[in-house]
Amino acid sequence: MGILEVKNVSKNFGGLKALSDVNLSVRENTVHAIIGPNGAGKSTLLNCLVGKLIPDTGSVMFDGQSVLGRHPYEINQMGISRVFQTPEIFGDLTVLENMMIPILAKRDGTFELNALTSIGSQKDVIERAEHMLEEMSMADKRHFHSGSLSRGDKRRLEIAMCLSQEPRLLLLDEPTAGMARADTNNTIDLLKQIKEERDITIAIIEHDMHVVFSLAERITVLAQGTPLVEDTPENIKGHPKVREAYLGESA
Amino acid sequence: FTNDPGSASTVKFGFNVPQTGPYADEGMDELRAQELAVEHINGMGDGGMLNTFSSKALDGTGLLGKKVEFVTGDTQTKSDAARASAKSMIEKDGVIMINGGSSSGVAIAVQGLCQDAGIIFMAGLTHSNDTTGKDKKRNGFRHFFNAYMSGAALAPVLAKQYGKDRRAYHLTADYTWGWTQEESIAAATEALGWETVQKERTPFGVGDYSSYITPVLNSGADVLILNHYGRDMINSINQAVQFGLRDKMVNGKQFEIVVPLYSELMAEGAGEAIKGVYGSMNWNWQLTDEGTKAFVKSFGEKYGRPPSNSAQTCYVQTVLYADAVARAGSFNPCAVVEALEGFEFDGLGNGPTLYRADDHQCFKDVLVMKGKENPTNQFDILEIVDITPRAQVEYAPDHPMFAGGDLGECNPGA
Amino acid sequence: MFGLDKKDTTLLIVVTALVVLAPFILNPFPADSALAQFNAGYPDLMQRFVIFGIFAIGFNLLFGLTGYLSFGHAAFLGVGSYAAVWMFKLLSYNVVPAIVLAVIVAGLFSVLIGYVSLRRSGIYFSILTLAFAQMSYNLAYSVLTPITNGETGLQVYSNDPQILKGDGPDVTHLFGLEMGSAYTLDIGPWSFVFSAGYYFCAIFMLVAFYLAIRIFRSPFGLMLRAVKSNQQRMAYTGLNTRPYTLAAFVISGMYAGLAGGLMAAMDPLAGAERMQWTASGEVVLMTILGGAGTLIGPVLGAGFIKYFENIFSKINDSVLHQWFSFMPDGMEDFMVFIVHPFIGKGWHLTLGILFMLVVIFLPGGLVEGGQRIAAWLRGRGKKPAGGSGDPEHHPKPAPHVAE
Amino acid sequence: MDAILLQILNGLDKGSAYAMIALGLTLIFGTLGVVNFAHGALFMIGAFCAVTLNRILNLSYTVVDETQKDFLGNPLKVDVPYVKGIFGDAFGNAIIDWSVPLAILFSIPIMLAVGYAMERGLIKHFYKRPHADQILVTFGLAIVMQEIVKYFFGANPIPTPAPDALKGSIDFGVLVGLDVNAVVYPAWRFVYFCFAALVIGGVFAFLQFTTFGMVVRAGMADRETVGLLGINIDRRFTIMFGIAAAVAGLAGVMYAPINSPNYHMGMDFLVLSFVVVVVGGMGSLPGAVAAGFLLGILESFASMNEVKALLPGIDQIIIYLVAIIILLTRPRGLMGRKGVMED
Amino acid sequence: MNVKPDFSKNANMAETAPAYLSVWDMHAYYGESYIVQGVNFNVHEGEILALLGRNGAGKTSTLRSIARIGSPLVTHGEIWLDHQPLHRMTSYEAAQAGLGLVPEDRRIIPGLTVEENIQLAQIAPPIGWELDRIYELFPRLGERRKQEGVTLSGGEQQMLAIARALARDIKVLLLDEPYEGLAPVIVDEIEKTLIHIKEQGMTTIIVEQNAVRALELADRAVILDTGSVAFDGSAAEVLGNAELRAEYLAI
Ligand SMILES: Nc1ncnc2c1ncn2[C@@H]1O[C@H](COP(=O)(O)OP(=O)(O)OP(=O)(O)O)[C@@H](O)[C@H]1O
Ligand SMILES: Nc1ncnc2c1ncn2[C@@H]1O[C@H](COP(=O)(O)OP(=O)(O)OP(=O)(O)O)[C@@H](O)[C@H]1O
Ligand SMILES: CC(C)C[C@H](N)C(=O)O
Ligand SMILES: [Mg+2]
Ligand SMILES: [Mg+2]
Repeated sequence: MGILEVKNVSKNFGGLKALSDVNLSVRENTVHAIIGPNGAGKSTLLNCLVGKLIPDTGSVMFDGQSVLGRHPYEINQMGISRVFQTPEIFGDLTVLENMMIPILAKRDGTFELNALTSIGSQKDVIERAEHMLEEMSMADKRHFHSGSLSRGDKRRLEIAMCLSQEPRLLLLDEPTAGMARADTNNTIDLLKQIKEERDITIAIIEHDMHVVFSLAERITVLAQGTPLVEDTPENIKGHPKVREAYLGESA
Repeated sequence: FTNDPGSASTVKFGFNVPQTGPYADEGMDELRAQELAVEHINGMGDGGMLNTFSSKALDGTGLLGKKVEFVTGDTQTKSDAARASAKSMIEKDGVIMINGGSSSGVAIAVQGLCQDAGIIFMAGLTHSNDTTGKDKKRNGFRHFFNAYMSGAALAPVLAKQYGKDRRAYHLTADYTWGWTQEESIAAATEALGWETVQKERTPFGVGDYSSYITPVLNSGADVLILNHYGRDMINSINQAVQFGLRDKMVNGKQFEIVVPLYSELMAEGAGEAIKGVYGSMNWNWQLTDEGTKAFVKSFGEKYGRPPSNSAQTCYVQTVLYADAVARAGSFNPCAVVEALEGFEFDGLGNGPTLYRADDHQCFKDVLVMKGKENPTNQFDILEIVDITPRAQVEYAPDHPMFAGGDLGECNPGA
Repeated sequence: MFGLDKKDTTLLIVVTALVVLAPFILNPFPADSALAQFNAGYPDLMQRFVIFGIFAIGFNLLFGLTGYLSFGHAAFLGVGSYAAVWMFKLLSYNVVPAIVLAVIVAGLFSVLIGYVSLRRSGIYFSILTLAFAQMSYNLAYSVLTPITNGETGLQVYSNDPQILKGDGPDVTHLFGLEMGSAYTLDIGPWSFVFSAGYYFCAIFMLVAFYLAIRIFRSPFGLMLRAVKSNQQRMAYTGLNTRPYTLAAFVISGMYAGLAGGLMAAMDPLAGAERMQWTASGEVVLMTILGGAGTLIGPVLGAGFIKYFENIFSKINDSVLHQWFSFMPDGMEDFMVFIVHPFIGKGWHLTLGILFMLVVIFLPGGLVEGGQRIAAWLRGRGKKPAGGSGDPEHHPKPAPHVAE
Repeated sequence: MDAILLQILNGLDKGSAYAMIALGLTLIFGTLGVVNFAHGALFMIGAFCAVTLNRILNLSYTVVDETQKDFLGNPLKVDVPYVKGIFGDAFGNAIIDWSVPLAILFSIPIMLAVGYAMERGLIKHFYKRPHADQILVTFGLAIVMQEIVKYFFGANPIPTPAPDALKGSIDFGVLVGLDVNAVVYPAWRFVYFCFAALVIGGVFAFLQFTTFGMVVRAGMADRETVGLLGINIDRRFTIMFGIAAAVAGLAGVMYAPINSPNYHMGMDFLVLSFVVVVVGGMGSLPGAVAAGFLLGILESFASMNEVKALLPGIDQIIIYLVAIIILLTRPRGLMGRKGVMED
Repeated sequence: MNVKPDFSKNANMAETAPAYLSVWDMHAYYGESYIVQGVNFNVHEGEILALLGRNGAGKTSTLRSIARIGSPLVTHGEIWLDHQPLHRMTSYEAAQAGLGLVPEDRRIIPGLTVEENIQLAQIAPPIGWELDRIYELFPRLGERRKQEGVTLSGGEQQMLAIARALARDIKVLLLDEPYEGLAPVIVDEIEKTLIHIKEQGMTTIIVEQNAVRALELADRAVILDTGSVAFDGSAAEVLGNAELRAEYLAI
């Protein structure tokens, strides 16, 4: 039994079958990559996991509990965090404030009316936020207005925000897209480190094969809304169908 | 007492009128008249109605040796704003009296305030029975006539013109003035044999009355009574005419429209729609008594137009207040109240007039007016049909339409 | 101090000083000078300043922090006023129960409206709140007349029960301290009025302001700003935005209710027009004019608008003639003619023009004006420090050369 | 039956006014994304175009008539309009009589100019500013426009009659076989409805059958990218604004005989037109028009005595009640576009 | 390098390879932040230039400055495209003068269908490829032509953004991270397309994090570091210079 069990999930948009009968099982404490051509339905699948979309059929179980029909915030509180394909951060707030919000959410839950304590007094939260920024080597930008970060930085911030929640399942939708090579490598290292240190499962969508093959322990290839194969990285690399439909000659 | 001018060389009046909002034009005319009155009290200009006024206590040297000054404020035709403006006049400018207030809601609100603050309130354009009925106050006085008087004056003329067998439909502005006017007119006409088919309330300032007018068409009524004023009345009568009401024959009779409370400015705004429509007024510049002539001349020369009945009311109230102070020899509100209560006078355009002590309501003749069929100029829009003698519009102080209130004690304030 | 950092403490102290000394500050001109017209230090207007200040501070807690623009906030103020006047009618003229009930009723009413309206965002939310408030207004004006006394406004009549009145005063009071009582201090030609009612309201205003600072600086405040910034991210971070927005809405509704209750406590009459959209619009304008999302801005905006409404509307031609009387006659008339359209009945025109000037030249509202003046003053004292952040990549801009 | 027919007719003309005002507003608000509190003022200015033309046509020279006296007893001065002098009595009178329809032509250039000046001079700088700033500046502008009109025309409504030929009423009852006089409807209101249909149709044709509408919508969603595609979006925004101002103005011109224009009439319509636009759905022209007619007709029905007897006070709140119901059942109003003014 | 080039026609005639697009001493600000700090480079007609650098180096800002977007605000410098002074133009004028920018976050217009997004590019002159030709290159877009552009998958959106540029008859194509989020096969496709349009004489500037890929494609490379040019030379030179790569590109 995996920590995440997706069974027979289908999703249509009008006449378009974005997902049809997807089955996926992610084992606890592994890095599971989902790859596939553009428009294969990878992001759609992720959307079904976090409550952004409700699948037409099928079931999604996380740690033995169904996530379907729950609000996104409930799903997050169950321990699933997600990094989006285009960065979703609090653009009006500073980098440090961005960092504090997930930490507060983790500490206080979905709602807490702590209107009369001062943020400055939340030493533990600030410390932790600063620590995360260090780890992402963004500490020097902590007082920047996050909306004016370059895109690579926004993405790193978002990853840091998700990691700070110590989720049990981390969903990454192209986390290193647009990131400089050096930072991509740092991110790979960070993810590896986190996976080792903590009890965390990662599902990652990536088109950058360097990232995929450095991290993934299992890979699912999705094409036209259905899983084509699921296997180890080595086997996927050599899979002719995958090469043809997705990787091309250059990989 | 509040705002005692003491040994100061001047004394301040407060003129609180609508300078913005639907009655702004009336407010402007009131201001003009009040300014004129102050001028006359201070001995400038031609003296206007001071020359014809039966009391000669005012001699054109100001008031008790003090020069009269005034401040103005904007009521915005809202109770809250009017009270704010009045309060600032009292607290900041130190006025000894407040004159003005169009719309009965505002007048009642400000009257209550003046009572509490301990100054005199001379209510301006307020026609609701409540102002000197259930909301009357010892410190407040009203020179203007009221809804009951309109009914009493109008009904006989209507009966004469339109017969005793009529079915009336009321459209009524949904506030104190509308309610009391509806009640008064309905009672007066029913007493003469008319039947009231329906009474409909319309919100203040709706603009488009068509949806209230269409039901009239098939209601079997043959008279429409518009208990509206100002902009509302202009809109409702125009729309009633557009819907062909005045060309209609119902129950074998010509359909008619009545506007119980008229004003010149309103008539000007309504244009052709008011031709031949009956209504009542407190005063009109076409009267021929000496007071009126003096006032029209004085006002007309200064402002290039005849005064409206709003102007006359506010002028007269300013003069009456000043006269009462002069006669009492004191600015103390209680002395003024005493001087005004039961005061009888003449020469201010309305003929012999009584300030009744029981409710502070003035009693005088009431005019019944009709929209002129063939106006010759811009100001010649209404004609006087009947001057209803005072006796006919009088009522007992405890008349049920005025019951429930209590003048209370006079309050001189701190 | 009080759990505030240094900057906020300074702000609070400055505001407190201003509020306490308002009778002096607002009456800078000798009582009989020509400029006495511009004095605003009389009880009614001072009370309005602080009461509308409370209203605007509360509104800003919702709008400034969450970005939800309510166009129906006056409804809560109106409901608060009605509740307070009913307390006067039923119990006594003591203001305490009136104000307590005003806040509670406004709070409950805002739970109701907020719960429904917050199901939508953006302009749809604004129109929902507008619709609720207009409904309340129209009903208060018509079918609810038995409760509201319609257009005349709800008043206390001498035959009302007032079961706790005993032989207490016939005016609003705080355990015997009459709200209308005032002490006048004459110093030479100056005259300063200290009104019990004003200081009563001022205390509430300071508390309201202090609480607003605390909320702004709290984790809750941070969450509200996050709501404004990105609701999607919030939800995927495990936060339920709805209770946050609802809490902000209700707190801000209670502020409005408090303002309404205080209004009734100062002047025991509640008119329906307090709930009309124009009244809701006014608080929106106050907040934006002062600077939405800033702490002190709403208060400044409220003061600005109320000052114009109450001071400019009272300047008439005879006052103008007085001012310009030193000039030769022709000149005097000319000046009066020029200024005439902007004062008295033209005060709206002046206000309209000022609205436009402020938004055009001070995008951050009056607060930005203040900041610019402060920066200018400081700039004259010492040279500005280098730009913020990393000096390598963000040095001060070079003077514009081309274009 | 006849009562219902009458209310439908009645709702149609009210709906026409709402729809036309909302149409103009939705071009500025739903399409350009500017919360334009001055839109009511544009409507008002349109109405005053009619008043002004009427006044111009009535410009007169004075003849002293010794046989009559004025109110101060001096000989009466009688005004004779120049147009009568120039064109002779009959034709001159006809011109004056038809001043409102003539004002349509008069108002179009004026409204376009007002719209142009407003957009270039002010609104242009506010596209990127927060809605709150837009509210403040347009509200300020609205007040200024109102006060200027009030300064010149006074606060009281100014009667501006329809041409005599269109003043009467039409008996629709007879047309559908009901009794004479059962369903009488003012001719001018019917003209107004037809005129509205024409204007609405024209605007639709322009925006639907050309790419103009699409470009403006795109520019509204993302000016920067549209600029990168070589499109001068500013110019199109200006044109759009001009059209919106003209539509509002035309709605006002023709409304003048229905309700005598006064300086405040725009504010009276303002809130309602925002409600109509939002109920119709942000960014949707058909939505705004449909909501305009829907609310107009419902309002008309709600004020029937039978309905009021059942639900007292319903006539006062029907519009807001319906707005709430619609907005709660349909997240973006009747036909709103996603993402327009939702945050 | 800091000598102002002479743009008069005669002078160009004298040179062997006249600069087609020339950026001279360009400075630009986001508000107070000084971001583009004196950038100089030339691109010759028909050439592909790779513009490289780390996250936040100012690549995007440079492209936006050239495209005259207004943010960042160019305060100094000259930009010439084929003898036209771009620095005196607004963004739409620059676009009409032949500049085409594919922005980094794709900027698909919400509310418009795929086809409308392309049509939008064909309103102002000069008009380029026809719809059919575009759909031939990107059949995926043809299939989705009636779908709202923003609901496309990330990769599909990238295709649409490039399609929009091709729909205009441009002289210089500025590509900001065109490969981001694309499946390897599609990257191959697009690369082929770029080569194809280069063969037809298109001049291109490409910003790309996948530096190696970009360098293999490009003729020349410019490396930016904190807002100014750190290297300007041939692409091969960068590929061959390990030190350079390590310092500025971390590869
Ligand atoms: N809201 C929507 N409405 C209609 N179609 C949609 C919607 N969302 C996604 N699609 C379509 O569903 C398909 C799958 O999209 P999805 O975003 O899941 O792809 P993906 O695998 O993440 O691709 P990429 O790698 O390019 O991001 C695409 O063809 C897309 O156009
Ligand atoms: N709107 C903005 N306001 C203020 N600063 C900005 C803004 N946009 C970008 N910056 C800053 O400008 C610098 C350069 O950003 P730019 O986007 O040009 O970098 P880039 O080289 O394209 O990086 P990336 O590879 O991450 O896309 C960064 O430090 C960034 O924080
Ligand atoms: C202005 C007044 C004469 C009439 C007004 N409607 C009132 O309330 O009394
Ligand atoms: Mg995707
Ligand atoms: Mg970039």
